[in-house]
Amino acid sequence: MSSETETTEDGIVREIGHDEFDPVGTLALILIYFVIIGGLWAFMYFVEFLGNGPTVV
Amino acid sequence: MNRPGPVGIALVLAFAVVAVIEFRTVLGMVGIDIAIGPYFAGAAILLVGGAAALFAVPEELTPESV
Amino acid sequence: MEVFANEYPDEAWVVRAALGSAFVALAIGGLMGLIQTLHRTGFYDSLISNADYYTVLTLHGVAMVLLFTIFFLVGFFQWAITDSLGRKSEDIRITKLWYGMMVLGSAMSAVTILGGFVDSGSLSGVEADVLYTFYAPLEAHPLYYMGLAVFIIGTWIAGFDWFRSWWAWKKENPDERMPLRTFMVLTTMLMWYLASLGVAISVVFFLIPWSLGIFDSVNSLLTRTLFWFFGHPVVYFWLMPVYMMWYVIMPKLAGGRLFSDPLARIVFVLFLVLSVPTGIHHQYVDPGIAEGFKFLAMTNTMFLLLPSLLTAFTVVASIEHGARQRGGEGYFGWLTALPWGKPAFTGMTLAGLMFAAAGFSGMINAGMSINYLVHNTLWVVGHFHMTVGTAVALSIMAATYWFLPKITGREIFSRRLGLAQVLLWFIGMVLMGNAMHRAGLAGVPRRTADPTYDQVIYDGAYGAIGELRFQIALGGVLLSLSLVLFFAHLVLSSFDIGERAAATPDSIPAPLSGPEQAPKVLDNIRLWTSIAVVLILITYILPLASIVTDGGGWLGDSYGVIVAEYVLPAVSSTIDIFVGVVA
Amino acid sequence: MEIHRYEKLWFGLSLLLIVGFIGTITYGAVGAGVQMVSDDGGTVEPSFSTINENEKFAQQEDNQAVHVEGNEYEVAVIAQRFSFQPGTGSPIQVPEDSRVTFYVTSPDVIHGFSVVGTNANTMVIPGQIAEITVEFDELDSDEPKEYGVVCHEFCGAGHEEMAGQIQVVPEDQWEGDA
Repeated sequence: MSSETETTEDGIVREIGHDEFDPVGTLALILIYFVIIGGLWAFMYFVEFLGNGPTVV
Repeated sequence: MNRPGPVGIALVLAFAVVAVIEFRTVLGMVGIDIAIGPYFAGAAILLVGGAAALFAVPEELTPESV
Repeated sequence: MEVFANEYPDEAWVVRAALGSAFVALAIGGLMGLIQTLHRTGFYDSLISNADYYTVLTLHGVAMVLLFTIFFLVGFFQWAITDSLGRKSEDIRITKLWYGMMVLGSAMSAVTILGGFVDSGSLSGVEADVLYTFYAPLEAHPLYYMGLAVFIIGTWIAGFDWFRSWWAWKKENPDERMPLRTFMVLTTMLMWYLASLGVAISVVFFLIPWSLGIFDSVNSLLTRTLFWFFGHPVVYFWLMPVYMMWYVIMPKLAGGRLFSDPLARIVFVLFLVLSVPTGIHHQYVDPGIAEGFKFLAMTNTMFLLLPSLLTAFTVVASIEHGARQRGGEGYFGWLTALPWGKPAFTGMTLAGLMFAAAGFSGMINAGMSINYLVHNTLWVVGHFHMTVGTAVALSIMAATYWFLPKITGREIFSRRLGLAQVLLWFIGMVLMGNAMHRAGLAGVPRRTADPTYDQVIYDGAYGAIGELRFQIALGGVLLSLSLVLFFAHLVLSSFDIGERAAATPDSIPAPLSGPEQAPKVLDNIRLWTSIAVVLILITYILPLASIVTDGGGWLGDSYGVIVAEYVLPAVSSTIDIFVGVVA
Repeated sequence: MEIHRYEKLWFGLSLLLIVGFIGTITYGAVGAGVQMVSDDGGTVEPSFSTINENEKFAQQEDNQAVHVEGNEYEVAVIAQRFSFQPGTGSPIQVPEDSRVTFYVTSPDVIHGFSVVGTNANTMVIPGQIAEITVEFDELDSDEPKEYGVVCHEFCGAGHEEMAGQIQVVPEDQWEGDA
C-alpha cells in the first residue's frame, strides 16, 4: 500500500519549520499533568499525611 | 480519524489491562467490592487480545502500519 | 557516511563490551528480582532462606543500579562522544583501560557478594550482605569496598578520556559550538566527579581501613551522610544518558526535530548545579542532623524538579513536532500519528509516561515532613522501580533496539518481539509499582525478607494486603518474562536469521531552535562547576562539621564487641581469599 | 535566546508548583506543628554500658512510659539486633490522651523505628539518640489500642523478626507512676 502523498521512510508528509509550530498538544497534555499532580499533592498532604496521626510534633 | 492498526489496538489493550486492575481498587475505595476471580480473568483476556494484536503487526515498518 | 561500527571499529568494540557487561548485570539482577518478588510476598519462599534473601537483595541492588546502569552509560557516552565529535578515541588503550578497570572492580565486589551464599569452604567469611548502601557498621569484606573503589576510578578515567577528546576537537575547531551530545556527556561527568567524591572519601578513608582492622570503628552517621552525598546524584547519573536518548533519539524516531537545543543545555546545567546538594533529603528522619539543614536540602531538591519538568515539555513538544510532520492534527489526535510500531519509540514513550507518574511519588519523598508517611516503606521501592527500574531501564532496553544496529552493523531481529517486550514491561511495572506504593502507605517496610509480623496489622490500605502482595508478585513475574524476551531478542539478533538487512547509517536531525540560539555562557562549564561547588559547600559543610564534632569524631567511638566479632575474622578471611585467588 | 511562549507559561507553572510544595511543607511546620527529627536528642557512645548510664535510659523501667508532668511522658528504647527494649518482649504501655517523647538509640548497627500506620518514623543510628514526640488521642472505648513497631532498616540476618508493640491504655488501666 502506498499513500497518495509522497512519504519518506519516517512517514513525514510535510515539513514544519520553527516559526510555524505551536506545541498546542504538548501544552494541553502538560496542563492536565499539572492539574493531576497539584490535586494529588493536596490529597496526599492534607488527607493521607495529616490524617495519618499520631505525627511527630 | 483513521481506523486504528494492530499496534494501536495492542497499546490500547495494554492500558486497558492496567486500568481494569487498578479500577477495582478505586471501586473498593468507594465501597464497591468486586470478586477477584472474574476481574483478573477479564484482565487476562485483554492481555491475550493484546498479544494477538501484536502478531498482526507487520514486520516491515511503513507509515500505514502505525 | 558509514555505520558507526564500521567507521569506528575500536570504539564500537568498547561500546559493545560495555553493553555486554551491562546486560550480564541486568540478567543477574533480574533473576534476583524474581526470587525476591516471590519470596517476600510469600508465594514461593522455599528456594532461599530469609538470611539468604539479603544476599539476593544486595546482588539485585548492586547489579541493577550500579553495574547495569553505569556500564550502559559508559558505552552509550563513548558512542555519543565519538559520534558527535566525529573523531576516534585519543588513545584507545586508555579507553580499554577504564573499561577493564570497571570490569575488575565489578568482579571483586561480585565475588564478595556471592560469598554470602557459601557457608563453608575457603569462601566462608567472605560476605557483603550490606545492600548497595553499605551503611556502617554493617560490614562487608574489604574486597567489596575495594572493588567499588576500582570501579569508580574506572569511571573517572572514562570521563578524563572523553574530556581529552573534547580538548583535542576544540583545538581543531576553535570557533564551533560544543555539540549537544558532547555537552551532555561532559556536564554529566562533571556532576559525577563532584558526587562520587563523597563515596570515594567514605570508602577509601574510612570503610577500607576499618574493614581491614586498622580502625576499630567508624562514625556511622558520617559514612551514611557521605554515602547519600553520592547516593542521590547517582540517580541522575542513571538518568542523564536516558535524558540524552529522550532529547536526541526520540524526536528523530517520531519524525521530528528537537524543539530547543538551548533548553536542553539549560536542563543539563541545572542538573550539574543542583544534583549534589540534595542528598540530605534521604536523611530527613535521621537523628543528628538539624532541621535547618534538612530544609535547605529540600529547597534544593524541589528546584531540581525544574529541569525534569522542562524536559517533559521539550521532549513532548519535539515528538509532537514529529507527529504533525507525519500528518497529526488536533489537541490530542496527533498522538495517533506517532510511530507506535517502533519498539524503541514506544518503549521510551511508556518509560517517559511512567517517569511522569514516578515524578509525583518523588515529590512526596522530597517533601520534608510528608516523608514521615513513607520513609523506608515499600512506597520508596515502588518509586525507584518506576524511575530507575522503568524510566531508565525500559528506556535503555528500548533504545537498544535502535542503538544496537549502530554498534553491531546488523538490524535487530523483530519489531513484534520488541513491542511485546516493552508493553509487557510497562504492564508488569504498573502492577508492581502501584501495589508497592499502596503497600507502603499502609506501612509495609522495605528491605525485609518477610513483612509479616505477629505484632503488626496493616490496615487502611486501598485494597487488602493480600491483593497487594498478589499484584507485586504478578508484576514481578511479568517483568521477568519481559526480560526473558529482551535477552532472547539480543541472542536472536546476534545470529544471521532470515533476511535481516545490514544496518543503514542515519543521522540526528538538527534542532528546530539550534545551538546558535543559546547564549555562549551556557557552554562555560567551568562557571557552572564553580557554582555547583559553592552550593555543595553551603549545604554540606555545617552538617558534616556538626556530625564530626558532636557525634564522636571522624571515627565514632569504639565498638569493642563488633571489632572482636566481625573485624578480626574479616581480616583473616581477606588473607584467605588472596591466598585462594593466587592459588 | 528565543523561548516559545508556551514554554514560558510552563516554566512559570513549574515554579508555582515548586513554591507551592515548599509552602505546604512550611505550613506543616508552622501551622500544623510537624517537627522533624533533629539533633536535639544528643549523642551517646554506642555500647550497652554507656547507654544504660545515660540519664534518659537509666530512668527507664520495664515497659512503662515514665511520667514527666501533666500529660507528658517519656520512653527510652534501645533498638538492637533484633529487638526493641522495651517493645518486643512486652508492649510499651502509654496512657491515652498523652504526649509521649521517645528516645531511641542503638548499641550495634543502624536500625529503624517505625510505628506502623502512623507518621511516627525515625532512623536509629549508633552514636545518636533519636528524639520524637507524638500525641496519642483519647480512646474511643475501654479497650487498649495497639500499634505495631517495626525496624525498617536492614540490620542483619534476622532483621525481619525485629518488631514490637505500643499499647495505648485507658487512664484507669495505666500502671505506671502517675
